[in-house]
Amino acid sequence: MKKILALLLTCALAALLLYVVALLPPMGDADNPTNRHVVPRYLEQGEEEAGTRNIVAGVVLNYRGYDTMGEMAILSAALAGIFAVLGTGRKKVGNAFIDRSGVQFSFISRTAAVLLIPLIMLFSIYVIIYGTDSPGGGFQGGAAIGAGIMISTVAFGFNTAQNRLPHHVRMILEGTAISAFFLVGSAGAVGGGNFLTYMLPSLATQIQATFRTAMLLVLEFGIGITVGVICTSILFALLREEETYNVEHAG
Amino acid sequence: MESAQHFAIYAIVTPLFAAVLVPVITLWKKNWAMPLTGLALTISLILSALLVSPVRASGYLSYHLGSWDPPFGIEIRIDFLGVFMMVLISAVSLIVAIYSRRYIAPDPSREERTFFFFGEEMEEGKRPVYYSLFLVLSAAMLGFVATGDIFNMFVFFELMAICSYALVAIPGTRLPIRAAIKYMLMAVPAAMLALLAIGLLYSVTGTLNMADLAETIASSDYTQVITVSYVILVIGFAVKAAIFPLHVWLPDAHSKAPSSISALLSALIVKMGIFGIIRVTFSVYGAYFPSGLSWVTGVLMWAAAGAIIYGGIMAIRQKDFKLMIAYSTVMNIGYIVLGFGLADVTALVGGTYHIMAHAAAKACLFLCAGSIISRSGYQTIEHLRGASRKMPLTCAAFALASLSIVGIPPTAGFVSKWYLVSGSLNTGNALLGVVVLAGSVMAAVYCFRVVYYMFFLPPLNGAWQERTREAPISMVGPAWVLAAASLALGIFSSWILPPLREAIESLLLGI
Amino acid sequence: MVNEIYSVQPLVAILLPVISLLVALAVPGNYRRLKRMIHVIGSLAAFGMVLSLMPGILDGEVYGIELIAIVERISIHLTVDALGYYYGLVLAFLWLLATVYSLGYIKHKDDRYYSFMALCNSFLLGCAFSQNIFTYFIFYELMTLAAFPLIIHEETETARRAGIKYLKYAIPAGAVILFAILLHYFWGGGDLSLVSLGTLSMDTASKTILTVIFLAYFAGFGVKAAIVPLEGWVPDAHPAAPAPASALLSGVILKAGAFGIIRVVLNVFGLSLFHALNLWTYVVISASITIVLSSVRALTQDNLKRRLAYSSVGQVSYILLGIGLVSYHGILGGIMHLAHHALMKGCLFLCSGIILKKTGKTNISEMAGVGYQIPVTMICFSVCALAMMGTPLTVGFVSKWLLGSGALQVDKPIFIVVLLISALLSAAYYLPIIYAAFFKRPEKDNEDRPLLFEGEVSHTMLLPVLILAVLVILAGVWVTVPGFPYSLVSMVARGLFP
Amino acid sequence: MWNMPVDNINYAVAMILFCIGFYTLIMRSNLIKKIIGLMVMQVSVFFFLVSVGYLTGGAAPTIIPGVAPSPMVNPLPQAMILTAIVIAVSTTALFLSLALKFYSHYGTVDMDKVKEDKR
Repeated sequence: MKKILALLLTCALAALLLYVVALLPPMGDADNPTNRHVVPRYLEQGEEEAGTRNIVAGVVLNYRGYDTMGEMAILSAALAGIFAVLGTGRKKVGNAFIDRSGVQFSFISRTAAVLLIPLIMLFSIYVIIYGTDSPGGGFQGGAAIGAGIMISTVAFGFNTAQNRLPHHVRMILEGTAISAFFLVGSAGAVGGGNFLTYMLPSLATQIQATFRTAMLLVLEFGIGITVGVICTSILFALLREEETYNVEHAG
Repeated sequence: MESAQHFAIYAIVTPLFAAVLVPVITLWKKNWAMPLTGLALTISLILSALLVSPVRASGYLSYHLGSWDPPFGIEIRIDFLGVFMMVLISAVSLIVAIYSRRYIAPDPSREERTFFFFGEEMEEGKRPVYYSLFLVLSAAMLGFVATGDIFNMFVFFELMAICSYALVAIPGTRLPIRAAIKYMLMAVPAAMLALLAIGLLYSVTGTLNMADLAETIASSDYTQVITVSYVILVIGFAVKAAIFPLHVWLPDAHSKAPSSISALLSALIVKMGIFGIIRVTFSVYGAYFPSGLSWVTGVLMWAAAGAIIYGGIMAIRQKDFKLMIAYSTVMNIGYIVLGFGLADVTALVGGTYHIMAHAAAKACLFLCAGSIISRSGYQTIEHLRGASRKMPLTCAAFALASLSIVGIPPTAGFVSKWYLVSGSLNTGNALLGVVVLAGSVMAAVYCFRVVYYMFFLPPLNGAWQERTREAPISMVGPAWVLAAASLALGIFSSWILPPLREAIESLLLGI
Repeated sequence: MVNEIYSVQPLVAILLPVISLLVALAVPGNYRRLKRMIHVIGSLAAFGMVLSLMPGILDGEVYGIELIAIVERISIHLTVDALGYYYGLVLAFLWLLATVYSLGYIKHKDDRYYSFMALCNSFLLGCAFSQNIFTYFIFYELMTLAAFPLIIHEETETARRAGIKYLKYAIPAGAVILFAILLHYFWGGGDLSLVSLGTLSMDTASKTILTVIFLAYFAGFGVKAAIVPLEGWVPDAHPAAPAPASALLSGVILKAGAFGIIRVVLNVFGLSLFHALNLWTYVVISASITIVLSSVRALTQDNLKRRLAYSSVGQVSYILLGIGLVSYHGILGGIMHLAHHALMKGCLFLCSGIILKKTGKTNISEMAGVGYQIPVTMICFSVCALAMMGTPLTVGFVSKWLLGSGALQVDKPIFIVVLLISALLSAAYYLPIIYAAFFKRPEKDNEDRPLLFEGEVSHTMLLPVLILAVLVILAGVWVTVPGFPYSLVSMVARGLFP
Repeated sequence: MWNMPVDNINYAVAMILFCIGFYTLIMRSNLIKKIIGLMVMQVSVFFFLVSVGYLTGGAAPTIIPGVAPSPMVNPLPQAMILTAIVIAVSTTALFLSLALKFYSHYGTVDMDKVKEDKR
């Protein structure tokens, strides 16, 4: 019965959506409303207006920077939510951290990690710095940072990684992006523009562009650090829950 | 004035920034979390309150983020309805935050017995997390009502949603987890639907700014696509608003969450869904309203009637205290949606006024329930017999707020019901007026039953014997503020109603 | 539209009991006598404030004050015209006596009792002084809720059940009234005032709509006014409540419903429309049925207060009957009966309280020779009982006479028959009480000595009874003394029939 | 304005994916599978948005100095997706942590198995 009902519901939804699809403007057509209305300005004046050759980064950080701030808030909220559900790990459950996470202390993995991690970090920083002018940016770089830390976790075990990057340090770092947005935005508001304005009328024209680049870099780094740290924290939280469960049940 | 334009954005980002600061500061100063929260919320309350007069002076207030003029950048666009909601949100959040202090962290020095959620205490490490999520939630709601960009609206909607899932689950015990999962299983697909609708809308208009959308839509040939996107969007919001057939998640989530969060959920978050519906209907699809979309409003109208009756009956049948209040929320959502569904100025004034009336009264009910449960451990209505002997102030606040829920004059609930019924008479649906009044009779049954148990019956044998004492002032005070508000909003409604009516008229007829 | 003189006196009169209540709550708990005194002073002050309006009212002035608007264009507006003043005077006076009486009667939980007495008092004054039906409804609803703790004051199981039954009747009634008001607001062009002679008219609404509005009002207020299918709560609530509370219930609170119907008939519909739509038939028929039925059922009751309650059900319908026969004397008699019945029935209930206190007897069959133990009380009781039957030289006779002549004015003599039947029946259920009290041998106590006079109850309980009994006779003999019902009601009636 | 399905084949696929995800979500009682269905829905929406932004023969929206500007695809949907992906990731992470807690409470991730549970 439930099956039938679900099937019917799904079919109804599918019918509705496909009906709409048939009515949508042809995909990739140059004179779709999407390509005619707002976007041309982004593409034509994006470079000098937003100060980024990578238009996507320009849209993300400059035209629609406010969205990105909300997005960062969502990341932090998700982390806080995971802490809310799984606990912050202040409460030690027996000898919770018997290490069961992944391959540990095998010579090969350690060596590989030692070789890889610096490169990964370097690459991620490169991605972040050049995010405004080439494909890449804070998210990608941050994800790379997170990946590096995960590798180290696999190689050296959970406890080591956690001791390298303890809870309070992560707590401080995970707010970087929001703080960056708050400060940069306030700088805009103080400098005579609106919140999140980078071309400050109060500044001399020749340093305006420089200032804007600086602000964009600050944001990119803030995003990168936050993303990396939050990936790590989520990983650690999930691992810890697993440990706790093993301790409680396997004894 | 020059600086006034920044008020809106700072009302939104101050709690957000404070949310980042709270966990950091509590690493060293354990008990600074609540003062910081209170401070941030006070600031945003003051800023939102300062917005009222400029907004009233010039119909709406528009703020271009990054000084990109719309539709290229994101615009914050606050009309009177928006500022009304902003003040409501920041005020209620502040009150609940003050309540939370002793609710989640009972003072051991006074050996208070505490049965925080269902007999478990909150793990201490979670307290900063609680406040942090609380602040993000308030910021998200403020941003949601303030924004003038539909994708930005979605972002804040999701932000709000994530915080509410997490806060429902924060006890970490079995039932809250299940309630949160149930909640997510309904709300996340709904959000995806909303995103899909926004995508559809974008694909035929090429813009995301609401005002711009309204113009583009008015002259667009993709009529069916736009209508379908409206329907999908409304479904997406309706799940969040727990409109009758989609209310399934609500009773669990509201009754299993910690009471302070239940208050926030009932008073504000479900209203956000309704506000979203109202906002998109009038600010985006205004050209299609009401002629093109009358059937949608009709469906909503009857769904609302169903919600009133169903919610009332279920609330009467409940044995669990908080579950009863939760079902009462289902019912009151029905009132608000009815105001929208009737698509009539008077009725919509009633509905929007009921947003505020219900926020004050229902938050008060949940806070009182929280005090009683956390201090005595009793959760069934049976056990509330004679509660007034041990906790007179809490019970009195409960009684006062329930007057407003029932709609006894001159409380705020009466005013909104008055407008709803006269609106339903205006549109010639006398039957719906009868439904509204029948609803308030049912409300009288379930509210006054509890009040009667509290005040006029002796305690159940053995109950209320142990050293239960009145909740501390920081928990009774907020409840009383809300109760007094639900009375004052009824008596002094003439201060709020005229501008509200103007705003509704400009929404409903001005487009 | 009457031009009213701005005056804060009505507002002050309404606020005084509340103020006294707040003061009394501020007093620490161990000064119980002081608390009670404050309450008495509060009701006394309210009565005095009402009295102070008397001269102006007798000169035909109208006092009023407009307070804040709750919903737009409809404000809480207090106005004292002759009719409202008349009701306010009666209730403030009876309330004062009942409060004094309570000093000796109420023993436990007196804080709650007096507080809700004061609240009820001020809400009822608000009903009496309301300028529009909206204000009336607000105070009416608040009064309905505030009366609940008085009914269940004894906190016995029966009292609780009676209280719940009361709410079961009263709250849906409130919803019905609200619906009526909204229809009235919608079809009457938004004018809810109660000062003109009729705000509704045929040209704004159709015949059916007007009839529906009237029937909704009639049913809604009829619950309080105890019209027959809706009177079920009365015979339970009265015996359950403490004596002063039940005196007020039947003396004043039942009248709030009747007063609402009077207002609706005279000021909302206006006599002409009321007559033109044949609405009067509903009123008189239900009233007559109520009168006869309740008198018959009163015969079968053995519990004294229950019998009195049934008698009140009938007596309140006299008022409606008087309104229903649209004639000068009818309306005069009906509205005057409001006060007369308040005096008589108040006295009777207070007496029943004294009987209970002194002899512990509630059933009439046990009351053999009570008159020997508490002669003064029983004499007052007998006076009022005779007045109830309509014996000449008492108030009961005046109102019955006026009602009868009213029936003749519109030549409907059938209603005189109704009046006579009810008079006979009331004789049949009041005389046995008097007989048992005075002409049966008093019972013996365990030393086989007859129970005889050993001092009456405390003066605070005896005094109100005496005052009421004396007034029952005075107002029946010197009808036209200014300040007595006639002087006020005749103003109203002359206003209706110029 | 009925378009040939071939034009909007991406859209159609996205919608069908959406429905598949939806069906999985409501039919499976296993929590993890529900989450997978959810992710399918999310991805389908991203796919739809990215297709909306597509321009036939358009290059990536990055200006390379010294290269003549060619028509570029629409960057706005990409930015939206960037945001939406992060949102989806956060939601999924939270949901997974809830599922983990659920498992540690009940020892199963099957919703139907624990229907009756009154604290």
